[in-house]
Amino acid sequence: MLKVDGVSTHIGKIKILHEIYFQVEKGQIVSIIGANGAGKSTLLNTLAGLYRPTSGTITLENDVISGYPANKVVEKGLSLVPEGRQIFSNLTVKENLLLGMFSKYYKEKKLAEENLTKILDMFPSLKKHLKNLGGNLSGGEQQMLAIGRGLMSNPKIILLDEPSMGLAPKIVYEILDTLMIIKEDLGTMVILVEQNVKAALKVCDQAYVIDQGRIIINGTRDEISSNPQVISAYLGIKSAGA
Amino acid sequence: MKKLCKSICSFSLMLILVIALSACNMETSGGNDKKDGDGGKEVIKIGAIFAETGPASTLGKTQANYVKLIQKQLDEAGTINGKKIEIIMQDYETDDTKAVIAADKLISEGVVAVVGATQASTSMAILPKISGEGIPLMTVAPVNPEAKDIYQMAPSNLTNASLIIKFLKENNISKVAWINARDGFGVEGLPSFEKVAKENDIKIVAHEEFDATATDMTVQLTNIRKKNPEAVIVWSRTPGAGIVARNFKALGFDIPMIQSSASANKGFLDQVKDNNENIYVIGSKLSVVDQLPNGEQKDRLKKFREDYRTMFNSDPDNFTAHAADGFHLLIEAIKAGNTTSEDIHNYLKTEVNKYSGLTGSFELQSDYVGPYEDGFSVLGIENNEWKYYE
Amino acid sequence: MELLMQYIVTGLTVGSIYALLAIGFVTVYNITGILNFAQGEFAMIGALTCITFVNAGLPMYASIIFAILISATIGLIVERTAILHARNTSVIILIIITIGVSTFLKGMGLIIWGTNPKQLTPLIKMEPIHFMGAVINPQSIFIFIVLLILLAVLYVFFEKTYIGSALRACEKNPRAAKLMGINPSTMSALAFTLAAALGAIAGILITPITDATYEMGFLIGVKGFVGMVIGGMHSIPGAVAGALLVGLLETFSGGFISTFYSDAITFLVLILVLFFKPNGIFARASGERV
Amino acid sequence: MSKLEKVLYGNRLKPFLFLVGLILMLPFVVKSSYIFTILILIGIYSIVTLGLCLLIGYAGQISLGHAAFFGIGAYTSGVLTTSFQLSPWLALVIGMVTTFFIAYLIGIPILKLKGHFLALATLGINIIFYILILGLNQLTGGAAGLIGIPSLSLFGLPLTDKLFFYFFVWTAALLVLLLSLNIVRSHVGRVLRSIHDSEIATETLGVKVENYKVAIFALSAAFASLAGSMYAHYITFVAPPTFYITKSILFLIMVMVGGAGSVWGAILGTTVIMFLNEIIRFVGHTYFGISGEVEIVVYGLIIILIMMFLPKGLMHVISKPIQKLKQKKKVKIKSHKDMISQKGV
Amino acid sequence: MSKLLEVRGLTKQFGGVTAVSEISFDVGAGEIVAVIGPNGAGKTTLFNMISCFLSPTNGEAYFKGNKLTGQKIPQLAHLGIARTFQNLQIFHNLTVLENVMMGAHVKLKTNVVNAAFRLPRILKDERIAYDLALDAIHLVGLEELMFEQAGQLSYGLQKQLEFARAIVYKPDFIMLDEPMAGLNDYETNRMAGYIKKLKSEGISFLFVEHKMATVMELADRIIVLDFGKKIAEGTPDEIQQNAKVIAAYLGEEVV
Repeated sequence: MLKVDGVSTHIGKIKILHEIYFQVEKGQIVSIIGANGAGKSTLLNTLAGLYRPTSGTITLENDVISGYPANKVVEKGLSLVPEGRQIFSNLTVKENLLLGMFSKYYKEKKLAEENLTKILDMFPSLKKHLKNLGGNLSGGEQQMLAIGRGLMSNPKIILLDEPSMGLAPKIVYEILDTLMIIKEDLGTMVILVEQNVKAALKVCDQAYVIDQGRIIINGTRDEISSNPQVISAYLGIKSAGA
Repeated sequence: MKKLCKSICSFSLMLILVIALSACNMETSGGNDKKDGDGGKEVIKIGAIFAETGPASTLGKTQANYVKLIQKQLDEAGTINGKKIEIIMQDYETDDTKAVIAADKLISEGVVAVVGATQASTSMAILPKISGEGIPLMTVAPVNPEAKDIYQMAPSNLTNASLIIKFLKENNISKVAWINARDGFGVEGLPSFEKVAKENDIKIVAHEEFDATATDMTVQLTNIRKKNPEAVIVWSRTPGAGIVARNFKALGFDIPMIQSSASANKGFLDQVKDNNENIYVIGSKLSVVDQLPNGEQKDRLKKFREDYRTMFNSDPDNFTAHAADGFHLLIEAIKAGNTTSEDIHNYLKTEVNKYSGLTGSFELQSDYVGPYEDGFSVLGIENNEWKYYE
Repeated sequence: MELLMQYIVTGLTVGSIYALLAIGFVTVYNITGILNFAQGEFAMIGALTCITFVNAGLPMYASIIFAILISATIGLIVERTAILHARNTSVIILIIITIGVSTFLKGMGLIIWGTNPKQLTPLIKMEPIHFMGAVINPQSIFIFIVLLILLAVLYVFFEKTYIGSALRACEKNPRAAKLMGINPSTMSALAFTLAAALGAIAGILITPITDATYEMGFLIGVKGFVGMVIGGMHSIPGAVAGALLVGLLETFSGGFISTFYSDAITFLVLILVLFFKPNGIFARASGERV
Repeated sequence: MSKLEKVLYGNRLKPFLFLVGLILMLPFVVKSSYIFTILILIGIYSIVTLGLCLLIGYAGQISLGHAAFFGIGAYTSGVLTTSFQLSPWLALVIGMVTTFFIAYLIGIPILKLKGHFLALATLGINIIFYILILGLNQLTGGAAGLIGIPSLSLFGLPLTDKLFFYFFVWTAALLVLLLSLNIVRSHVGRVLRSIHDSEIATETLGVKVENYKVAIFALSAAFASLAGSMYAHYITFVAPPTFYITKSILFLIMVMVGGAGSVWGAILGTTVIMFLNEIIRFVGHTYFGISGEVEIVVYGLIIILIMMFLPKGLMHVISKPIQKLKQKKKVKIKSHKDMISQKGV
Repeated sequence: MSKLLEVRGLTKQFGGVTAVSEISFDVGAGEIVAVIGPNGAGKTTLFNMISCFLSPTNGEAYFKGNKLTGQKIPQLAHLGIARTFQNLQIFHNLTVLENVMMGAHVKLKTNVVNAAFRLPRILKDERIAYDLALDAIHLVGLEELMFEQAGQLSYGLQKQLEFARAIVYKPDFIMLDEPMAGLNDYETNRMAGYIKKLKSEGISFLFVEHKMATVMELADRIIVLDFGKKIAEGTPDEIQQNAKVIAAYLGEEVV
């Protein structure tokens, strides 16, 4: 499990995250909900080691991972699929995927091949593009590639930052379906940050609402879905107008 | 860690500034004292400005070395007329502005004469400052013949040119091509040669230049070949001079190539190793001491070379000899009891008559600038060594 | 015709010297975004150490290998000490730091090897070749061949190997690369080491033609740099093509216009290229989607 | 100085008067002509670095070619006074005006470039200029240099005297400093700093960013030209190597070491670098018996260290304790603030 | 209501992808128009085309009858158009006051020459800029922080600062790219208050926003984009009832 214990993060002199506490149990998808600028991305980036928390600890299965740089955090089993996909547009799909397990590649070349097959089975649409440049894929395929790349290192937990951005609804649901597969087949924990709150709430087990860098509401999917505050703020203009 | 480095950094800089100010003050007062008591003091200072570093260091390095040598000799010899001679050496890093600063520094130190600078253009840059103070300047480069108030230790370009002409005439050559480096040394040669060539009916059929740091001169030589000259004259320092020679050989020229005195050193010999027939340089007899006929000149040059060899384990070249002549003349003057700039001026202008220097004989009161051509000769190369022709 | 041939041959010779330098520039620039003004100094160090070893009696090939290794180590040390610290500062500070490194290395070269030009006997001793009226120095052919081999090796290294793809990933998107577990700082060290080794190879190769001095690096460095910009900063083949073009431009302008102004013409072309095609004339549109 | 200005930019009179005082005082302390030459050169170079500081520190544009503009000034003065017997003063002005227009024309295309490309383009300009002065040897004397440039004289007082020249140079430098301060402490200064921070936002506010960049480039070039003319008349000899890229790099280092963020940094940096050079030489020769080679190494090392650990320059280090002093006064200012938050201070 | 901004068939293609396709709409004087749509729907691209940061593949925009398309960016401020940015573009190294004073640029006649010689004009300009800036600073209530470095401010305050800078010279038309993003409820309400106040002074707004409650409260008219196309336009009430909007913006139900 992943345990976040009182984490605060500053960017420059500004405190973005204020003592965040939460945890992800094995086999869970946890959704983090919040407005633009609420601190969701900062939270994910802090977990992944791109920012160094100014206080608090992050523990992944008895292993303290806070304070390590991003490249070390990956080795410890936490993988972040960044916002806007950030695939390597000048590399082929295969190269993109293989880079996903950079830290282990030279030690376990065989595992790399196995993982590659596994991921390609999971995302059949990537198979036919294996030799194409990542930059030439469609948005949906790029997102699949980004997730697949994140999974290549056999992470214990995978973090997804707005995977639905700029994608047609149909594809968004395909991606969310994949998350269920990741959770069930691979047993990987998932943290999902999503604008599309309704969709996110469909797949998650647990959800946290973050505002102003603080977690203001938390609960199970059903609790959050029925929370009137959440409904008015995030679940649509119908309630806002009403 | 970073903070520590930062504070150490700023602290040391502050320290340096403090040292700077105190150092300047020290020098200021020191300089003054010595200047005031010039006549009665125990120490006579001679300044030296050479390009120990920078592009011209191929010429200036041995000159700077020589300062150490002569200082040692002077120290060993004890005092002259009860006075100690101290040589203050300044490296101007082949930078004219730094040379001017160095000149001012020497003036502040109260030197009675200055030897330098390595390059002609730099000598011109420091000349107004130094002659303005009435201090004699012994330049070691061939300067513009119109320059006044300057003693030239190197043979003038006219001297060099007439040596070349003599060589050309002996070999019945009347059409030559000229190629030079585009720097202070390289461009000085042509005007004098043009003048002498005109008087002797020798035609310059091609003129090319190359950048002093260029790596290939094939294009220039190809352009020259179009004009069918009977000899090629090169005016450049090393390594450019050596590269021209190599390109010249590679292109299969079978005419003589004559190089300036800046090539009369070991570096050039190494550059054209094993492929050097038909290459000649204007060299000081210093380069061929062993082949000289026995005599006073040979002994003098030999001693000079041996002294230098023992100290630096390498050979001096004619540029070292120019510097040495400059110092020797000044020491002569001081030995004769002249301890002020004015006296030295007078001595050099009136007393020096047929002084036999390392690079030729001087007659400083005549209009002729620089040593006579008796210290120089056109040298060939044989078995990768300089070859002297009588 | 004869003249034309000679200009082409000379142009390619000079151009391949610049190209060898340009390769090193591109390697560092592409991976770290730094224009390393000290690249020429690595050529100097490579050449002079090699000569020192040869003079000490080591066999040629061993000397070359040692010289490359030493230069690469120096490259690594430079990166770890001077560059690592300042990686995230502004372009101008990085420029000045690399200038400082260049000054420092040049000074060290001067202390160790002095001012006199040093020679290296070519690996292949042959008489100049006469071809269609032009004279070709065998060493130029050798340089050209090594250049092609290096191009091929680097192509395979960057395009076909795993670590090469990691380096390219690092160039394109260092943040995402970090998320993959690639340490950009390690890659930057690798880039500098590689570039220093390439610089050393360049220095060793060109010394039989140009001779080595402590200050040989600057001008060929600048020219290699110009070649790289003209050809395109992002691809090694582009930079090599650009450098060869600079060589040809120099000899042709030297031959047909004036040898006085050939450098000026080169830089004029550079400014025109910067103005009209800032990505270099050989840059192709990248297959990127916005 | 209006109250409003004081509120916006703080006091400038004190440091300016301090500098004036220092300049007036130095001749009483310093007697050595060697130190005078250095002080004069610091004055001359400061004029260049002040302009460069406006360009680099304020507008955020790099230049590796200012030695060319320095050279245009020097050669215009040199050629016009020797070959055409023009008055040095007229030549100096002609040099400045010419340089301004040349830089303006060059600046229009070149300042569209950024970062490394701008650096390379300006470097190219420097090399082209260098080759031109070598090539036009009928006019410039080529590689042999231009000799016999007359010294300046002012109201019949010949400036060959070091003291007069010292005062003359520093008067000019102070004037340039004043002009630079005026620019920095006005809306233009704000515009330039805005360009540095965000070009897009500045344009959105209606600023024709290109025009400002080019104008500052041309102005800094004109300053460099002024300094070049003075250099020519002081040394009375110019040769091409003085105006090579190495000099441009030297100017750049002076600005960065002093701290590009402040015009005072330009003067500080110039002073420090000039003395640093001499100190390395002096201390090295006297105490360690080292020679020229080691100087270069130490020099390179110092540049690397300063850029690594003090990227904001020495001015930043010096101004910090001053700022701390000011913090103490802050209480006072607070009440002042209340007053000026109303209109019509 | 007279037309202030007219957008006619703006289209933008990047490579082969159409990011914005055939969008037309008007903004009247004194009107507030909001553009909404999912992330990546092309809102910012549209914004950038209107404000001349991108040149459209097709179509044009007019402001008070002047063609905007093809203008240089600085010209827009002179026409009376101001804008803010999604990822803040404040001047970090300037103080708050200086940032806001920059906004007064179009009202000033200072140039390099008269600044260098400190002609009387300069002091007058400083006064003008200062007075205008104070008005704007008072409006957004940043008086206390006037002399702080802008980079030191919190995100919310920087957002207010950028807004203040945009309104200094009293433009006729202000384009705001996600003005409420990252603001808390209190700050959001304040920002909405400023917008309303300026509207009452006759200034028009075009803004992109995600916070629906704010959009519904402020906007006179809403334009909905999805995949680069305009799928709906109307009053807040109409938009809330629009089935297409609900499907695109909220996502279909997960089956």
